[in-house]
Amino acid sequence: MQFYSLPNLIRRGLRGHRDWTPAWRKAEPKPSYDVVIVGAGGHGLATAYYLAKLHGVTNVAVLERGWLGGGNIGRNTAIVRSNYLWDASAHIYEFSLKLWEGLSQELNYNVMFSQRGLLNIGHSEQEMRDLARRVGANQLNGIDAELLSTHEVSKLVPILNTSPHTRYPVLGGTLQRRGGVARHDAVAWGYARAADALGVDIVENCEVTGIRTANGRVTSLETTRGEIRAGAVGLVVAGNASVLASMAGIRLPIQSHPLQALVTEPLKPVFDPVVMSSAVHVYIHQTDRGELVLGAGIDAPVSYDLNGNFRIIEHVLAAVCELFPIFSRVRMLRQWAGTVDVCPDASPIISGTPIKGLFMNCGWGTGGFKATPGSGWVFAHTLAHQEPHPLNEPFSLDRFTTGALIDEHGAAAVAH
Amino acid sequence: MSQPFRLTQGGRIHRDEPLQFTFDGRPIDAFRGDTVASALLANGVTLVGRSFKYHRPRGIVSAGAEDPNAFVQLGRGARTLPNRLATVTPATPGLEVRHVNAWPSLDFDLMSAFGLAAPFIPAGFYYKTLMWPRRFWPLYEHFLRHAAGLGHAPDAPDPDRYDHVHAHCDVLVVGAGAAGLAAARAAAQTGARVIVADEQAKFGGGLLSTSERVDGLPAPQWADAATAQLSSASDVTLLPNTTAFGLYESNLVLLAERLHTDQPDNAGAESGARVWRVLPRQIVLATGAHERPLLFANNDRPGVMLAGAISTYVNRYAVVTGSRAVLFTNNDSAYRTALDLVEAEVPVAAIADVRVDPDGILPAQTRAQGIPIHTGAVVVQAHGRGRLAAAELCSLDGAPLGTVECDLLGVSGGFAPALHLHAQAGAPMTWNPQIAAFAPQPSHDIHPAGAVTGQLDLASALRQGTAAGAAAAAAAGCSNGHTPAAPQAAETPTSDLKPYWLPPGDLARTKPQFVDVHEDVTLDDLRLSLREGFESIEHVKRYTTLGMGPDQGKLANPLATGVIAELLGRDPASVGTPRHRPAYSPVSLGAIAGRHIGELADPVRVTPMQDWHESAGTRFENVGQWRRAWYYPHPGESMHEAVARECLAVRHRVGILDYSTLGKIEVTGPDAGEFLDRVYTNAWKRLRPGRCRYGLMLGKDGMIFDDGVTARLDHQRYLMFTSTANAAPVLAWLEQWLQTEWTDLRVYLTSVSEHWSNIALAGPRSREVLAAAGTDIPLAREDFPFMTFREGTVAGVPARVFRISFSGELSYEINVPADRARHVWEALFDAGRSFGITPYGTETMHVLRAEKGFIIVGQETDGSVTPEDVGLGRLLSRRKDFLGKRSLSRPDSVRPDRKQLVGLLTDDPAQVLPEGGHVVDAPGRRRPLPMRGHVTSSYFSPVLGRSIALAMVAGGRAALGERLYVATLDDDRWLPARSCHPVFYDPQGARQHV
Amino acid sequence: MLLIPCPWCGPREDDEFTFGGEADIPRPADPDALTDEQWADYLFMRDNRRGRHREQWCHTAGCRRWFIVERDTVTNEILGASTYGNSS
Amino acid sequence: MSNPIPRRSPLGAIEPTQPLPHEGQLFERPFLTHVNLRLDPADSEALAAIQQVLGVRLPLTPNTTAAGQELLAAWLGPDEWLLLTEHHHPDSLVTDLQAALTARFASVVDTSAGQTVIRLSGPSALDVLARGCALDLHPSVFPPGACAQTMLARAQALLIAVDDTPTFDIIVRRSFAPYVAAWLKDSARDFGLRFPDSNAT
Ligand SMILES: Cc1cc2nc3c(=O)[nH]c(=O)nc-3n(C[C@H](O)[C@H](O)[C@H](O)COP(=O)(O)OP(=O)(O)OC[C@H]3O[C@@H](n4cnc5c(N)ncnc54)[C@H](O)[C@@H]3O)c2cc1C
Ligand SMILES: NC(=O)c1ccc[n+]([C@@H]2O[C@H](COP(=O)([O-])OP(=O)(O)OC[C@H]3O[C@@H](n4cnc5c(N)ncnc54)[C@H](O)[C@@H]3O)[C@@H](O)[C@H]2O)c1
Ligand SMILES: Cc1cc2nc3c(=O)[nH]c(=O)nc-3n(C[C@H](O)[C@H](O)[C@H](O)COP(=O)(O)O)c2cc1C
Ligand SMILES: [Zn+2]
Repeated sequence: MQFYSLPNLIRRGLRGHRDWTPAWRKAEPKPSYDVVIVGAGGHGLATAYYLAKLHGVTNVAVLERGWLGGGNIGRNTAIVRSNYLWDASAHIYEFSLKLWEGLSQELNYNVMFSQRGLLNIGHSEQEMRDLARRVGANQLNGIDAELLSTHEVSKLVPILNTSPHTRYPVLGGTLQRRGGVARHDAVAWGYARAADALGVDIVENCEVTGIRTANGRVTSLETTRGEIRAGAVGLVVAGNASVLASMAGIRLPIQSHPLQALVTEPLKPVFDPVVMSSAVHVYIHQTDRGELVLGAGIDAPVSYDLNGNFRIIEHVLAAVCELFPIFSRVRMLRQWAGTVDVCPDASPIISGTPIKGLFMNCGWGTGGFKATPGSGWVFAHTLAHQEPHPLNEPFSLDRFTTGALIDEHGAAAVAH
Repeated sequence: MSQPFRLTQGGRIHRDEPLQFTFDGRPIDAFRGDTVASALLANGVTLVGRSFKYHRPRGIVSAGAEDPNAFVQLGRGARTLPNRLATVTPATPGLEVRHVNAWPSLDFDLMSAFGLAAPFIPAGFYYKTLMWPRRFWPLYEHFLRHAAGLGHAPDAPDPDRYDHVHAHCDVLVVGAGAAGLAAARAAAQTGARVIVADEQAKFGGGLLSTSERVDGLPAPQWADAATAQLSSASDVTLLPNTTAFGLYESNLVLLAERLHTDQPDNAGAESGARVWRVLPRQIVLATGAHERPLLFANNDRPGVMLAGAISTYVNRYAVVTGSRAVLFTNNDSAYRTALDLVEAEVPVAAIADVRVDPDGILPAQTRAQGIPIHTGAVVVQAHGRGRLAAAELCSLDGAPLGTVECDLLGVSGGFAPALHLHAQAGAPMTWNPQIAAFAPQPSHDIHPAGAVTGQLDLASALRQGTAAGAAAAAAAGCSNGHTPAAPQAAETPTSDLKPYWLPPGDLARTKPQFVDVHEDVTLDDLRLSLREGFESIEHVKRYTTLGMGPDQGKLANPLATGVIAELLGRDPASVGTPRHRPAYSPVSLGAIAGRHIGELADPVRVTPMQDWHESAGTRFENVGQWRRAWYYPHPGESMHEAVARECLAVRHRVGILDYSTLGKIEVTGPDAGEFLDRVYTNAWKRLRPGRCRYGLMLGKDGMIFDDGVTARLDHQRYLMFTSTANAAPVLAWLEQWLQTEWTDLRVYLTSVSEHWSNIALAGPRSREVLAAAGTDIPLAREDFPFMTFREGTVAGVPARVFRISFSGELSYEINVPADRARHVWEALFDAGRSFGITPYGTETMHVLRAEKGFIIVGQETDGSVTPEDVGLGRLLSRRKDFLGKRSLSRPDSVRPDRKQLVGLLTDDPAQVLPEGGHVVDAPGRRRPLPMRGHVTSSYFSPVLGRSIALAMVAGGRAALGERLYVATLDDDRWLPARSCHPVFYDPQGARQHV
Repeated sequence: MLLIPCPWCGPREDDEFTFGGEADIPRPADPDALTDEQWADYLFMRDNRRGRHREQWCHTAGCRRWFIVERDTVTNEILGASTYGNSS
Repeated sequence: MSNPIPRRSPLGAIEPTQPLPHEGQLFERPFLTHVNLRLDPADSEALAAIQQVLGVRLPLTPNTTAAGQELLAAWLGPDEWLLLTEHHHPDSLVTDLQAALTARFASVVDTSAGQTVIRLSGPSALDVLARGCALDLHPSVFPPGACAQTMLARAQALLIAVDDTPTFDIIVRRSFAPYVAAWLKDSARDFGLRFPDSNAT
């Protein structure tokens, strides 16, 4: 792997950048692997990386039907935080956040993780109660969290309309200073490059079309580039989780919905922290390029379409103009959607399945970007040991049978 | 004349209406009809901005929405508009125009130092560096952030007004150039409902800037006549200044109309905008084509323009954009520009044509003018610093052909159809080798016509437009039997374009050649991207930021497809383009929000007593869309004091509460009882008419969904109360069961939430007050016992009175028709005066019910709470099935250590626990610290003279009396408490039975 | 934006409707007879199909009727709509 | 039947308001009788009985109304109608209907106090509504006599096309009425519509 550093950049710059090599090989699929990961999104690539790095499993392929990183990792609003309510979630997201804090160095790839703070604002008495409950839980779980008054919110983001006369006034907020954003594409590329360097085959334009089993055990995958045998298979395909699971005859408690986002034209810096309001469905931050990135709510119907319903954008932008009156004259540049895999309890599934050797990592829905490192880490452990790590034990598929759901609707809000 | 580059005649400007605006403070003379760009060019201003990354000087490139450089800031203060394109902004008097991306000034930009570092900061450099030392990243980032961005956001709320309109039509025509106008005419004459939208202030598109003729008239005149004719037709709506920015499924087309753009008193170009949501039956797409730039070194120098734009400035604005021109082309269209320049007396020093043998009519005419034409030749480099000074030519095989002095270099690499809308909708497009670009395929309800199809000549545009308009109308079901004749224009035979993507050999490798001028993406950046394995066009885009600027790569993307194909040695069709997305041109957030802001942000729902509450000085609380009375402070009273006073009034005398927001559903039919049995956990069939019962409703997962009292009005009718927030969800839930599962049950549901207002009269004196207000209902305890209801009149108004209680006191909930509720409220209040009646709000209601240990759905419960958890297991019928029942026997639902509702009493009776505070067995500094549960409700109870709290605590019910601690958000403060039974006041319930 | 074909009112914009999830998941006649797994299957497991999808919609802001729509979840093309037998 | 207690409309009208302020182009029509009727349209005897009482045949075609001398019946759903009248007192209408439907599976519910009617009339009425209503209200599609329940801005409403002025009756729930009225006024302001002070203001 070519080392990325400033001296290297300058040295190669003097030679016209002619001798950089591909960040990852364009691997041809081999007939057989110890572990095959389906889906080269953030979670799949991170899983492959940690398998090779921490568990010495390097005979690994990551199969991607399109171009690497073109799924939700490439279309999310990039918010990273760990202030979840229930213990199980708090632990895995906080574990992930700690990994984020050293990720650029770990991967030798600047993922531009920017801890500029994350502000959740509340608009009703009940919401403030819920926020206080969450901050309390976070603190006892060792996660940094503060409860803010309206005045403190306003000091942090002066352009926010905190007047008591708006339709849904800001009654206060919570702040996680270690929260922030990362450069989403770089995460996929960084993991791909690092995994590739450890010998992982990343196979793009290779769609999995079938899963073969024998005696209750997964044996191989049918793909558009031939059959590939696998000792173990990890399905990490986000919005397409149900589609892949159904190839193995498994039904999941997941529904896929479009989730939309948009960016504005670039502006000179106007505010730093990420601002989220679940009551009025707004989450917004300004990127290093200067655009405002905004997330919207999910479309109600199940759909795999990547456009989304414009009415959702109308609602979100009305709320944005209420909260940030100066943004009314800023313009929307581009709007898109991704297909998110939503679980009934707004928590993921990182689990074995009734089929031996077949594992699932899905259900991250509207908020799995922030979990990318942690999710890959525990899933690698799960695949390597064929049993879950304590961090992902609560996120098993059978919680839907026992009823031990981890209902994060409040903390997950609508998204991110 | 102050406009040295303005021609003395011609153009579509109003010379009799001169005006002045400023650019960076400098006065600019213009005429009405000018754009900011045309006026700047007329005044000889060629430097309009600095590039995004390297801060290189940049000039105007185009005459339309595709410009990558002409971003400016308009106006100031609250009315400022960042990042507007000078090329589409009408010049208006007094307009303040400023550059956006240079410091301290446009001419002297310190940030252009980035340009010097360019060799070391190629595409994606930040991924490879700025990682050490780790803690410096915030500093690096601060610097990056301040270098990035373009314009400035306004500094105060937007004073403008925006709007939405829904529209329906048979045929929507997008683009009012030759093709669009012809299509609109053809569609309109069938009687179809037609809407025509064009981004520009004037209809006509390319017609306004060509010297060609249509039906014998000069093209602009024909455009005017066609527009006038359309505007007089009924059922035709013409929308100039209107961009179609999105095309969605169901053929929803979104248009953004800029309003009042021509009014002089507007400091900005827009004083508002309107978004049209159009649902057309058929769509004619006549959006034209964008000219494609060409690659050569320093191809971003001010003075390098699209050839077609040069013609537009000459013909439409009577502006020459330079004094000596060179043209560089691979097709015939630049020859028309040559002829236009000659007509405008601008010398054309040379034409470099990639083709070896251009044999069309236009090249012949140009040659006849004596203009030197180099065939098989290209421009390899532009010279000059702040502005173009010369063009260096060479032959296709690299042999130098000399350097030609010029201050204007017109380039034309062919035309790429403006198929953005088509592509957004996912309609098919194919690579058309004739034009070396993607062109739309007609789909069943989208009809492309004109230059967007790749047919670039005027006669074809008119023909195709006419055919498309007629076909679209017919497909929409409108036809009058005859197809109109297409307007006529001279056929101009042209010779083929020769695709040209990469400069020959290794020419000019040391100087940047910009593929995306806005994003400063160079040919070398593309090479680097491919070299590093970012080969998919989507990877190239994301790695280099190609096409990600505010122009969305309208010029860059069609060029990049060819360049990448050639670099990879692949077919351009397989390379594709980055996915097209809305918005075609950016749309302000305010316009998309429309009028759903301020007063009209969201309905404010109020009860009939709202005026009364307001005049009583009430503080209100938002509960969903409802505005509810929260508490009624006396002058000088704090919330705490007011609530304490209200609580005691209810406990000792009598209080009155507006509880009108509760949901109310009439459940009617022979199977009503059976239905309730299925949806509630307890039994209903045997409830006697006239009696009430409290019910719990569960989700399928067994978790509490809603609760409330239901009364049996008569044999076949029940009245169900739901919580305020769940009024609509409960009705929808019930209807779903009835309509989709239990279709054999004969039950009708009718919402009467708004018909009946609900006034709660609570407290030991409530019976007396009700009597004093006047009622024909016998009130004696035996006549009207607890948990029954009576119909009669109260204060002369027909009423349903329920003897139910959410406070634990003797209480009546009086339902009266909402149109007389205010009267009844006042009558009760007047009657209550002598009893010390006190209005109370939601806060007091919450305290009173907490003293009684009554839960509030959504406060004690959070979607993970079963009836057993809150101690309501007795309401679970064993004898019948009900929704959610099966879920209650799942392993997790019967876990002994589930969180259960308990009361908490603090050691310090004055200490009110924080709501949301967590309960632990033992305080400590260890993290994570195991939590047993959390406080759901917490108040100071005035009647008990101490604090009380409800909490959900794991295994709490089995260990009542245990010592617990509640965490505060202050690390060192732990509040000791003991758990207790959650009913704090009148545990026997004696008071409500009196 | 979807135009949902209400069998009674005709096509209307989707914001007049409530989406009710996958159709054809009848409530088991005797829930107590089911294993926890079977019950979980009824409660939570969904086909979530890519392609043809039968689903429930309610014309909430209109006639308040629930009905079934068949739709392609990739293209969002509506393939048909039908009513519940006895509900009309 | 006389009622001594004056009624108050959600938009501020107080009984008695004779004559109803029919001037202006945007005004409330308060205190009409609104009755919600549910019955099985296949029950022809019930339909006949209803016709007897009302003097109108219940419209069975979706999104249409049937007007009688004194009463308008609007289709709300396949088994649901709104009866709208200024000539019958709600109590008596409910009583008469219930009597006619004794022993049948039907429901008759007075909703008069729970909703109100806002009338919008004038050449620009379509333009005003188009700003918040997604339906195609062009007379070729939505002629007088048509009705539709739909969204108007952010509220649910029942629209009835009354005549070809055009005139529309907009029926909204009580707590949404101030919002809808404010929204209509704000929409109408660009078209110079007249509204009387006491109503729909
Ligand atoms: C608009 C939007 C905003 C969001 N905002 C946030 C946020 O702010 N913070 C946050 O934490 N999360 C956010 N999320 C959620 C987050 O993006 C996802 O949870 C997370 O990225 C999913 O994991 P992934 O990266 O592995 O998925 P993906 O990137 O979707 O990876 C799955 C991959 O599987 C591939 N695949 C699918 N089927 C097959 C097949 N048959 N064969 C081979 N390969 C296949 C896909 O092509 C895809 O590349 C957002 C999501 C969206 C859509
Ligand atoms: N010189 C050439 O080879 C060449 C190339 C292209 C076009 N033309 C000329 O252009 C004419 C072709 O006519 P045409 O009608 O196809 O194209 P046109 O360029 O005349 O008209 C297109 C119109 O669509 C509008 N438009 C584009 N996108 C829009 C959007 N999203 N929303 C609203 N408006 C939008 C533009 O403002 C423009 O007015 C002929 O005169 C032809 O000779 C010539
Ligand atoms: C955090 C973030 C920032 C983005 N910023 C820009 C931007 O500045 N310009 C742009 O054109 N697109 C931007 N995009 C959107 C992408 O261009 C693209 O639309 C998105 O990744 C979805 O991919 P698709 O449109 O190809 O489906 C951004 C996307 C994300 C997730
Ligand atoms: Zn309907």
